[in-house]
This record gives sequence, C-alpha cells and structure tokens, in this order.
Amino acid sequence: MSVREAELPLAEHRREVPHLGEQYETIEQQNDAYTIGMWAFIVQEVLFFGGLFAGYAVYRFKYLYEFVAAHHTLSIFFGTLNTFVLLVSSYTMARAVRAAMQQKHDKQLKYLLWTIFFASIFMVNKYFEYSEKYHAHLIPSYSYSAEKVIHYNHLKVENGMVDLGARKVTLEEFTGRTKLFFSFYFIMTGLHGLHVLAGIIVLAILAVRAYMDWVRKVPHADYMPVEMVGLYWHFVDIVWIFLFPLLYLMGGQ
Amino acid sequence: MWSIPFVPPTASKEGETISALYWTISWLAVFFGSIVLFGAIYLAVKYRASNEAARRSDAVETDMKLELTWTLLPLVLALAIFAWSAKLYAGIYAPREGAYEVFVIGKQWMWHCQHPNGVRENNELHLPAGRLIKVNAISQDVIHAFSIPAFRVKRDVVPGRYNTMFFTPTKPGKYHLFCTEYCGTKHSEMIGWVYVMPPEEFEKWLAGGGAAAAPTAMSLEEQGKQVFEGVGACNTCHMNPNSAVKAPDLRGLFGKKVKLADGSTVVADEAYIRESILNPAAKVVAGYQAAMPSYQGVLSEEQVIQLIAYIKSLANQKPAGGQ
Amino acid sequence: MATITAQTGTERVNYLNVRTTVASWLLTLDHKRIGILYLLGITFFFLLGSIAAAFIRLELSTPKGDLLSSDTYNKMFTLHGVIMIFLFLIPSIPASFGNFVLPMMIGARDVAFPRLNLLSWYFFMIGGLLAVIATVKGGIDTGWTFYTPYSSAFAKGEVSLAIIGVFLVGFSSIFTGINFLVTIHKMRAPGMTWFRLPLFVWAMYATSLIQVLGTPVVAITLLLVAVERSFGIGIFDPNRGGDPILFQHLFWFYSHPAVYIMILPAMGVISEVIATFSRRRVFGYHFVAFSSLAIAIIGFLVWGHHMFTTGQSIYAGIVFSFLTFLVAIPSAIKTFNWMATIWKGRVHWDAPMVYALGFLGLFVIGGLTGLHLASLATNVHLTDTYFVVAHFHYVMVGGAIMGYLAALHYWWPKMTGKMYPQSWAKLAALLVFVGFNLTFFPQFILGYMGMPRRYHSYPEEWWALNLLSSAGSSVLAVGYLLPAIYLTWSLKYGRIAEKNPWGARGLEWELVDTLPHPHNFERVPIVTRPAYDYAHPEEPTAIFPAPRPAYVGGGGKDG
Amino acid sequence: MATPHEEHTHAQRVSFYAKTLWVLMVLLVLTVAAGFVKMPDWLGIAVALTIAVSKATIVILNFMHVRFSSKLAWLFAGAGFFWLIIMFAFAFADYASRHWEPEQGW
Repeated sequence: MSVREAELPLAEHRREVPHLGEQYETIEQQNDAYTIGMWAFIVQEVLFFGGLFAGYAVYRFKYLYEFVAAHHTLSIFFGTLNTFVLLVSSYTMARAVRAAMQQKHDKQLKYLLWTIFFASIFMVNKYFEYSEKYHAHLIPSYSYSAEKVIHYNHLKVENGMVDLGARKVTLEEFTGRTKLFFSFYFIMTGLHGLHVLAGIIVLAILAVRAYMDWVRKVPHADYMPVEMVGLYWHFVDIVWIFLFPLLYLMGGQ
Repeated sequence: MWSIPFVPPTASKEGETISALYWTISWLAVFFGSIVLFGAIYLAVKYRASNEAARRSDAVETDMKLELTWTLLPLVLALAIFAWSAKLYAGIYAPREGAYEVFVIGKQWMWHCQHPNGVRENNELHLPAGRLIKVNAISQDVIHAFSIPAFRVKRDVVPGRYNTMFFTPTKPGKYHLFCTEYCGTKHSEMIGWVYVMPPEEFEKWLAGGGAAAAPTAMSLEEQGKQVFEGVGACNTCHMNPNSAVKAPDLRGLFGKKVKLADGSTVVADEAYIRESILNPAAKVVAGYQAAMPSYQGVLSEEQVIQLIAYIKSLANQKPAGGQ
Repeated sequence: MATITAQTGTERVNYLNVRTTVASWLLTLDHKRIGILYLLGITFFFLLGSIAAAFIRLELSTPKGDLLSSDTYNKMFTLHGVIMIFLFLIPSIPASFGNFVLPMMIGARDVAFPRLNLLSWYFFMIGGLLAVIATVKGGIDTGWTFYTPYSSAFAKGEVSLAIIGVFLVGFSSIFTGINFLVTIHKMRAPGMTWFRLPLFVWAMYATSLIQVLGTPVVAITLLLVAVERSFGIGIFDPNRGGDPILFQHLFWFYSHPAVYIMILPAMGVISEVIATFSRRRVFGYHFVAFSSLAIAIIGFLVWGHHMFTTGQSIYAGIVFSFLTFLVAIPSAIKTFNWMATIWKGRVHWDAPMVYALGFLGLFVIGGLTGLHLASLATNVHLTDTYFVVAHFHYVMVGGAIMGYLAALHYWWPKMTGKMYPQSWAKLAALLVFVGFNLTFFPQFILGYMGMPRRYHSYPEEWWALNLLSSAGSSVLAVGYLLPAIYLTWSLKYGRIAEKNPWGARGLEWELVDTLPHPHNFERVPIVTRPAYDYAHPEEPTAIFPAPRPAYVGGGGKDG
Repeated sequence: MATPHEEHTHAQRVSFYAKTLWVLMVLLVLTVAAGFVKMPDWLGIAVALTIAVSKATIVILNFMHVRFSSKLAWLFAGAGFFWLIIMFAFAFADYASRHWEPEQGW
C-alpha cells in the first residue's frame, strides 16, 4: 500500500470546498475554529498591552505633575488626526470583510487598498511626530533633555529647582520623571506602530490575493483570512482608542 | 563531634509565637501527608489485581458527602491558620509605639547599622534584651533583605523607601544575620552577627561608645544638630526669628498631624521628614511657600538619618508662636 | 528514527515510517511528530539544566564554597533556573505529550492549527538556542526572577540576550495554548461532550487558559527590563524614579500562574494513569475536572504571596494570603479523589502506576509545605530560604517531573511501538523517590534554620545536612539516568508492544493501533461511552460510523 | 447540508457600518472636547475611560461581528478585558493601601 493511498480517501465534500483543512470536517467548524483562535490571539495581545498600561497608570498616579507637563509637548492635532484616520480605516476594513463575504473581489480589493492608504497616513503622521521629538531631544535615551518640556510649559527654573506651581522639583528629578513619561510614550506608541506596520504588510498580501481572486473570477474564495485580519486590525484600532486619551489628552488636564 | 542542629534558636517574643504556628502547620502537614502517602500505598496494595479477596464495587463513582468533607475540612483548617498568621504578621510589620529604633542601611555586600546615640556598626548589631526594637531599613543600590533567623523576622531592604519591622529580643546571645534577597556577586558574604545583651550590660556598651566600633562619642541628635547648623544650613530659615524666608517651626513637629497646601493632612513620620528633606516640594505645609531647596545628592543617607533624629529630639519642645 | 520492523507481514503505514527524510521531520505538520520533536528538545534542555544542578550540589557539599567562584556559582543557579523552568518544565507535558495524545483523545485528526504548532516548536528551539548562546558568551547572574534594579542597572553579562530568548519561548508557550484552546472547543468528535472528555484534556484546557492569559504579561515586563538596560531609562530603577515593586507585581502576575502551567498537566496525567491502572472511573470526575479550572482561575489572584516581605501593604498581604489558602483546596480535592479511585479498584502495579504513586507521595508533601509559605507570619521567616527551595522542588520535581515520567512510561508504547523492561522502570521510580527525598527533605530543615537561598557558602554548622542533600542528589541523578538508558535501549531491542498494552479505555488506545496512522482515524469516530468506562469493558468508548462519503459531524457544537 | 455557496455569513447592510462609523466619530469629538474641559484629575480619567470603553465596545460588537457570532466569541472577548481588570485591581490594591497602618495591638 503506497503512501499516496494511505492518505485519507478525499471525501466528496472536500472537493467542493478546496480550502477546507484536512483536520476539519465541515467549513463551519473551520470558520469557528479560526474565529476563536483569532480571539485567543487578541486576548493575549490585550494582556500584552495591558502590562504597559498598568505600568503607565502606576507612574501617572505617582508623578502626576511631571506627566502633565511632559504631555503638553504632544500635539493634540496629530493625535486626533491619527484617531480619525484609524477609525476610518476600521470602517474600510469592515467594508472589505463584507465584500469578501459576498465574494465581490473587486470591492474587496478597493476597500483593502483604502485601508492600507489610511494606515500609511497614520504611519506618516507618526514619522512626523517622532522626528519632531527627535530634534527636541525628547527620545528617552542618553541624549534626553527636558529643555523642550520646560520651555513648552513656560516653567521657571532657578538654582536648579523647577517650579511646577503646586510644588518644586530638582531639575535632575524633573528630567528623570519626564524621561519616564517619554519612555512609556515611545514604548507604547512604538509597539502600536509596529503592530500597524505588520497590519499593512498582511493587508498588502490580502490585496494581492484579492486581485488574483478577482482576475481569475474564483467563484467562492475563502473569506476567513480577510475576516481574521479584520479582527486584528480592529484590535489595533482599539489599542489606539485607549492610547489617545490617556497619553495625548491626559484626561482633562 | 558533629552536633547537627535541627532547629534554629528562638530568641525573640515574636519568634516563640511564630515557631508555635510553624510547628502547628508542620504537624498538620505530617498528619495529612501520612494519610495520603501511606493510605495510597496501603490501598494500592490491598486492592492489587492479584488479590481477589478484596471486596470490589464499581458502583460508587462519586459520593457528595465524602467530597464535601474533604473540601470543607481543609478549608476550615486553612482559614484558622490564616487568621492566626495574619495577626502575627501585623504584629511584626504594623507600627508600634515606644520602640528602641535602629537605622539599617544595606549597600552592596555589607550592612551598616546606626544606633540613636550615634554608635555605628558594620555587619554587627548589639541589641538590648527584653525591649521592643524597631528596625528602619533602606538600601543604597539593589534590593537586599535584613534577615535574623533566630528572631524569625526578615524585611526586604528596598532602595528609595524605608521598610520597618518590630520585634522583641529575649534570650541574650550571638545570632546569625543574613542578606536573603539576591543582590549580586558577594550576596553570600553579606552576613553578620546580632548580639543580644542584658539591658544594663547593653547600656554600658552603648555609653562606652560601643567599645571598638564608634569613633565619635556624639549621639545621633548631636550629629544631627551639627548637620542642621553646619552643612545643611537649615537654621538659616527654620527656627530663626530674623530669617527672610518664612519656614515651618520644627519644634513639636515629629509624630503630629501636618496640614498640607493641597488640603490633605499627613502624619510627620520619618518618611515624611526624609521626603521633605530630599524633595521638599512634594508635601508643602499649608500656609508656606515651596521655597526650600532639595538636598538630594547634597546630604548622604547617614546625614539624613541624623537630621531626622535631631528633629525627633525637638518633638517635646513647644514651638515658639508665630513662626 | 530506527525503522520499525514489520508487524503483520505487510508494513503498516504509521506516522513514523510514512516519510523518513529529515525535511519530513523539520517541516512536519503532524501533531504527533511535533510532539516527538518537542520531546527531543526538552530532553536536551533537561540534561543541560541537570548539569548546572550537579555543579550547585557539588559546590554546596562544602561550607567554604571553594569549588566555584561566587560569580560562576551565581551564573550556575541562574542557568539552572532559567533552563529548567522556561525550557523544560513549562513545555514538558503540554508540548510533548499534549501535542501527541490530545487530538487522539478527543477523536480529531490533528490540532486546530498545525502550522502554528510547528511555528511554536521553532520559536521554542530558537529561544532555547539564544539562552544557550547567552550562557556560552558569559552567562547571566540575575537569578531566573530577573529582579530589578539588579538585573536592569547593576548586572553585567548577556541579560538582554537571555531575555529575548525567554521572550521567544514565552510566545511558543502562547501558541501551544491558543492551539489547544481551539482544538478542545472545536475539534471534539461527535458525541464527545465536555463530561465525556478524559481528565487529561480538562487539565490541558486549564493549562492553555493560563498560557494565553498569563505569558504576555511576563513577555512585556522582561521586554521593559531589556529596553531599560539598553537605553538607560529608569522604569524599574528607583535611582531614576522607577519602582522595583512594580516589576515584582507584573513579574509574579505571570510567574505564579506559570507554576500551575507546570503542575496541572502532571495532574492530568496522574488522573489518566491512576484510572487506567486501578481499572476504575476517577472518583468524583466532575470535582476533579472543575478543580483544574478552579486552580487556573484562582491561580491568577494569589501572586502577592511572593512579596509579603518586600514592603507590600499589610492589607494587600492579608488578601493575597487568604486567596492563596483558597487555591490550595482544589489540589486537596484532587489528591483525595485520586486516593478514592484506588480504593476498591483492581490495581495493576505497572511502571506508570509506580511513578503515579510516587507523584502522590511527593506532591502531597510539596502541597502541604505550601501552607507554611501561604501563612503570612511563617512566610516572613521562611521566604528566600531553603524551605522555599525545598517546597517548589517537591512540587516541581516531585510533582511535575514524576508526572512527566509517568506520562513517558504510559504513552511510550503508543509513541514508539516498543515496550521497555518493567522491572528496571520500577527500580528507577524507587530510586527517584528515595534519592529525591534524601536530597530535598534536609533542605526543609535547613530552610527552617534560616539558610538563605542562592548562597555559595554557608555557616559551618549546616555542613552535615548539605552534605546529605548533595549525596541524595547523586542517587536522584542515577534515578533519572536509568529511564534514559532502558528507554533508548527499548527503541532497538524492546518487545513489540501490542495494540493496548495496558488494557486502557479511551480513544487513543481503543481506536488507534499501536503506532498511529498519520491521520489517527480512517473516519471521524462517534463517541458513545464516557471516559474510563471500566464498568462496561465490552462496550467500546467510540465506534466508527459506516463509511458514508460526505459525513458531516461538525465538532461538538456547543455554541 | 448547507452547500458552501449560500453559507450564512455575518455580512450586514452598508448602512449598519456607516452608522457605526458615525457614532464613533461623534464619540471621538466628545473625547477631544472632554480633553479641553478643566476638571479634577480623577473625573477627567473617568470620563476619558468611559468614552474609550464605549468606543471599544462598539468596535468589538459591530465591526468585529461579535454581536452575531457564537457565545464562545463573547466569552473570549470578555475574558481578555476581565483579566486586565484583575491585574489592575490587585496591583492598585497594594499601592493604595500602603499608607493604611492598622492601629496598635490589632
């Protein structure tokens, strides 16, 4: 008995649905499995970002004045624009998933490209923000200096003491704490940016596949990959929905 | 010749109660442990396949009564142990009045202990028997842990904050002191001795400037006063009638409640005073400007401790009105 | 792999001989082969970790600490910690036996995401490789807990490289967790309802919950330490405004549930082994199943008992201590239910059963000494001493590794089609039991006397007990070498195992022949009987339906 | 057996997605507006978080189709955030209760 015959006799219902995995019996089972698997991945991502939010919350609780001073340097315009852009990209992604489900590959391709477009705008905004911070020496490495923060908030500094209105802190401590804010800012938005970048790459792959499906007039392609990337993309949008108010708006200060 | 010790010496009041708790849990563990271990072996032998004599029944698959007993019984025992141990835990770490205070500074690979009267010791600590001791510990670099097994007490020594613990040594003697939180290469050399002496012998030792160890005869308060008027130059503003700057009067301050600029009140304990020295703007007293410069990096940990001791010595004087 | 000699004349196709090229192993999607690959990986890392342990015990056999310099000793115990926990204990049962047996137990052809399964193995090997490279390039001396500010500001050595290695192994564990969660939910054969599942599957489900919900938090925390080391920011360094206790909160949020990742699979294996060799359904099946879930969930609420002495507030300490006592109850329920299973059963004293009884004995001592550490006052005295070292070795080595050996001896015929010499196996089990107690029981006494952890030299009076412990460890080493010898021996010269060597119930024994077919089952079975149904030996647990082409069963649809 | 063609999919009408986007836009304007209103710190945080949580729930329910998928998806979606709350609650329990010293002889 050669190896080929040992393979399972290809059940008739598999031929109709080529993308049905060998280990699955029905397409509903596979779709449910993909959805639950993606949600498990998103749960893990929620806790991954959750650790960062917990750290940020503890230091915001301890060093409120310095964090408020540091967050004034963030431009609320860019923040709002980025949130707007991501929300719209979520919308176009949902439309792409809808089109894929209805096997309308041309509309699916169109909306995928729109999503990539908005995601790229988001990354471009990020590039401007980061480069502006780089020139202001606000990147939290060895070359960090709190000059810009002091200048931006018009804080008075005499004999090594920064006056924060309610209280005064030494310049060295003030620099340390604002550096802490910026390290959390760069780690959280940087990690989120990486996730957006990974999203763009996967969306590009999906766009190519959508184009191939459209050109070859594939009667019913597997829409699950598009739905999975949709779930991932909406999650990335949700992380920014929490990041924006906590970092840029600091809750009403 | 090999007198193998199996039990640590018990030399503190807390130690006795904690040992009692320890042995209670241990005997419970031995009791339940032997039931399970020997019970399982006995059952496995009695009901081995080749022994047809044993009565077998496949009917019983679960028995609610049995399940409840071996759920509730351990639960009740566990809660009893929990309540007893929580009370003892609070006894060690909750603040108590009237304790003989020792400051301990842990730095990479040595202990530095300081008595209220200024006597300083490295890797050694002399304590009076029978008196409540309060150890106030802080680290200068990484996390260490000040552990005296004979007293059954231990406190992590964390950089940047005071950790305190309370115990009452009883039996005079020489006991081990260890660092038990991993702190680097010479973690296992960061050890020392704690000497418990009868009270009068301890007073004699202390008065004699701690025999070998302490170079200066001055007490902690005197050193604190020296820093207050010397390098700290605190008296330019504090308790100086003709000073330009209005600064809070430190007499009668320690231990009292202080109303802050932002409306909250806080007890003036060591942590508040240390923070007000190193970061004065953190808790500004109501009615005063945040004008005091910070002494972070200006004064060493020892000098801060001496200042705190000096301010404590002012606690019972009456503040001059108006300042 | 050695080619398996023919059984019934024509060579039957099984997962081993269907393709024997190296590429077929390195690119396999078959859950059974990935299980074998993991088995080889963890055995290699267990060897590495044991060598480090040997150096530690040799060093501690004399009080003066003259064999190794203190720096090398610190690197040794860090290596022992990191390798044994991240590279052996966490993946040991879930990734090797879970991968191999779980799909067969629930009547599936493979795990839900075979490609993700292989990716998890590569993440595991690359992460392990990075840890080995970090060791070769000088090693790290921070302890497996990476406490800051030592690990982020003061430690020299390849800390960042080791952290990236642990980060990758963490993700390998997350992928295994995701895979099993979906497989158990969606890939059960028709008729395999939740309460017909074998208890090993319940334990795997609880373990996957912890792997998915806990591991990312330690991943991000260690990433922050690595970022702090390379960019000099002060997130956990108090001299720059950080808070080391925050690191401990985030670290132990994962690391305590991680110890349940290590013990729950072993408990699952013991439920299987005791049920099979007592020929009885596990007593209180529902209680044992739900106590696995209870351990997984309450396990997330107790991490503060690692921080009773660090200056954590008294009230938080009291809350954590209370919850820690609660998490001990499900383990007690399981232990008593196992004993009740043996009562009135037909006990076959085969090798796996001997290991399972060893597990029972050692795990109960480990569990009960946990009470000393859960109670606040005694924890103050005992934390960071050898009492803690003895406690977690009793639970990890006495529990998890005894469970791992029981699993190894229980499913060895299913994996290799060969039987091993029973008498040698029982001797090895006895040696491990005796050697283990000789090694770690003295450490309880040393711990109560206050001997601190991670010391390479200690006061003179504790010499005798440490020497006894080192002597015991050599007996334990022999106990571990024996299985390695006779199991590899059995690969070549072992007796061919018949289809169901232990006469066990369950899909993986009744429906799958000794060396499983690459796809486990010709057709998806229908499960008719609950697990461990020894009361009705004549009825099979599951039957194959008549071969109809388009059979649509749809995995256990439960919404 | 549902032939693969007319499988039931969660696809909704276009207006459903358009309306969701509108609601999200309104909430975004609300967030930014709340950002400029001067209010005590804890109130600011509470408002910002409630708006963010509501936006996140809308995205999860409508865009991620959790509203139409199985109970299991609800469970998984909820579990992630619930565990986040566990971590925050117990960590903050320690930080908040650090200054409550029990009185003498307790």
